[in-house]
Amino acid sequence: AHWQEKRKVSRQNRSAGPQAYCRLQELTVDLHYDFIIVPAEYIANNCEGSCQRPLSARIPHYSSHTVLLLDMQERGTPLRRSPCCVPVKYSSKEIIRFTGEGMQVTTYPNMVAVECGCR
Amino acid sequence: AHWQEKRKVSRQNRSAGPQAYCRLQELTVDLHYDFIIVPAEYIANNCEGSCQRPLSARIPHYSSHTVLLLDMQERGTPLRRSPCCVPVKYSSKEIIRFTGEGMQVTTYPNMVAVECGCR
Amino acid sequence: MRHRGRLLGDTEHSTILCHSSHCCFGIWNQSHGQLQAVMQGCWGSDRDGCDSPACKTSPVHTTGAILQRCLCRSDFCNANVSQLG
Amino acid sequence: MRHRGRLLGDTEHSTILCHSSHCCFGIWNQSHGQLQAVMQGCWGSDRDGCDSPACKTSPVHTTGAILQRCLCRSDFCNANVSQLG
Repeated sequence: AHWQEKRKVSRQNRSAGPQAYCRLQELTVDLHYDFIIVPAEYIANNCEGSCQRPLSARIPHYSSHTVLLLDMQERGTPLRRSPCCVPVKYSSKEIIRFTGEGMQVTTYPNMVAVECGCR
Repeated sequence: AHWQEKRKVSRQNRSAGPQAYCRLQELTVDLHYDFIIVPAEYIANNCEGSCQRPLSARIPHYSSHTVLLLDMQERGTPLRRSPCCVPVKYSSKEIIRFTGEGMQVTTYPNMVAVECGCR
Repeated sequence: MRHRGRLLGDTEHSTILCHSSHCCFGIWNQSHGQLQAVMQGCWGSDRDGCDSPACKTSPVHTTGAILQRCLCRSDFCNANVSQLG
Repeated sequence: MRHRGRLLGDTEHSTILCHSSHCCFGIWNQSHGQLQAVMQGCWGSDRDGCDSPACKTSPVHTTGAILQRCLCRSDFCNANVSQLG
């Protein structure tokens, strides 16, 4: 969060009331793969919600790049890809998986979303 | 890219022909802020395109989390937030900015998107 | 309160106190109507669908074998399958 | 071919050879119809809108001052403003 940003909330946003802003939401994912023995499901989470200015007042994880994209949109320049609420930090998960040699405990990285940001 | 992924392309995708997949695109951004003196514009780039399976064949930057989300969608479970093509690596940019004490060269981090991924 | 789990090693049956969670797991090989325990122990997380006090299994069809697995949260709940999935 | 830039220091005018790019920059303070050079030198990147061989400025309205700035790519192009924005 390095970019100077004016904390201006447009009239439209104010009158629309509080919007669901980019945040971490609980999401359980089935692991119905024939090589995964345990667990059958786990909480993977997801990042959900809108990305709008001002970012600084709402979310700790944003980049100057994102602020500049949002500014472009606000000035009326359409973007082919609008800023999006995505995981910016993951944690790993232990899995017991089936291999040719039997069962094996493996730690898979980037399995659980733990922090969200606008990118 | 740690998750085992079947390289299956659905019939729908094949018949639709090659789709614009998540990739870095050149985008010039105006820096019309009253505190920025030089440059007046710069190439910030943006990440654009769709995020669909198989990720591994198309893009180096994806997480197990993203593969599992795409699998959920493919099995018919709707997601409140679909995987999105976003910058996963940024570079910085030098800016001459106007401060109360005069002009100052400042390096702003996260100004240019340099690599994209599906998250 | 931590739960004790049935532990299956290579040579002997023993028990283990689950320190990092309240969750036990069990994996069985199912063949010819028989279940043979393959792995039993403590699972590291309470949040991976470990809500039932009893071992209600669900099947996994791996290459050449049907496995039954459960997570459960009561003392020695992973010693025996209480409900086959 | 690298371009030489007009360099403005605190006490004297001098020149500099741009090593990391082909781009010069210039910043002028505009007041009462007069332009006074504030900063001149090499810009680190060729890709920040540094396409013109001549210094065509655009204005910035900062607090209490109007500045004119340009990026340009030819020898000493930043010595003088060739077109005021």
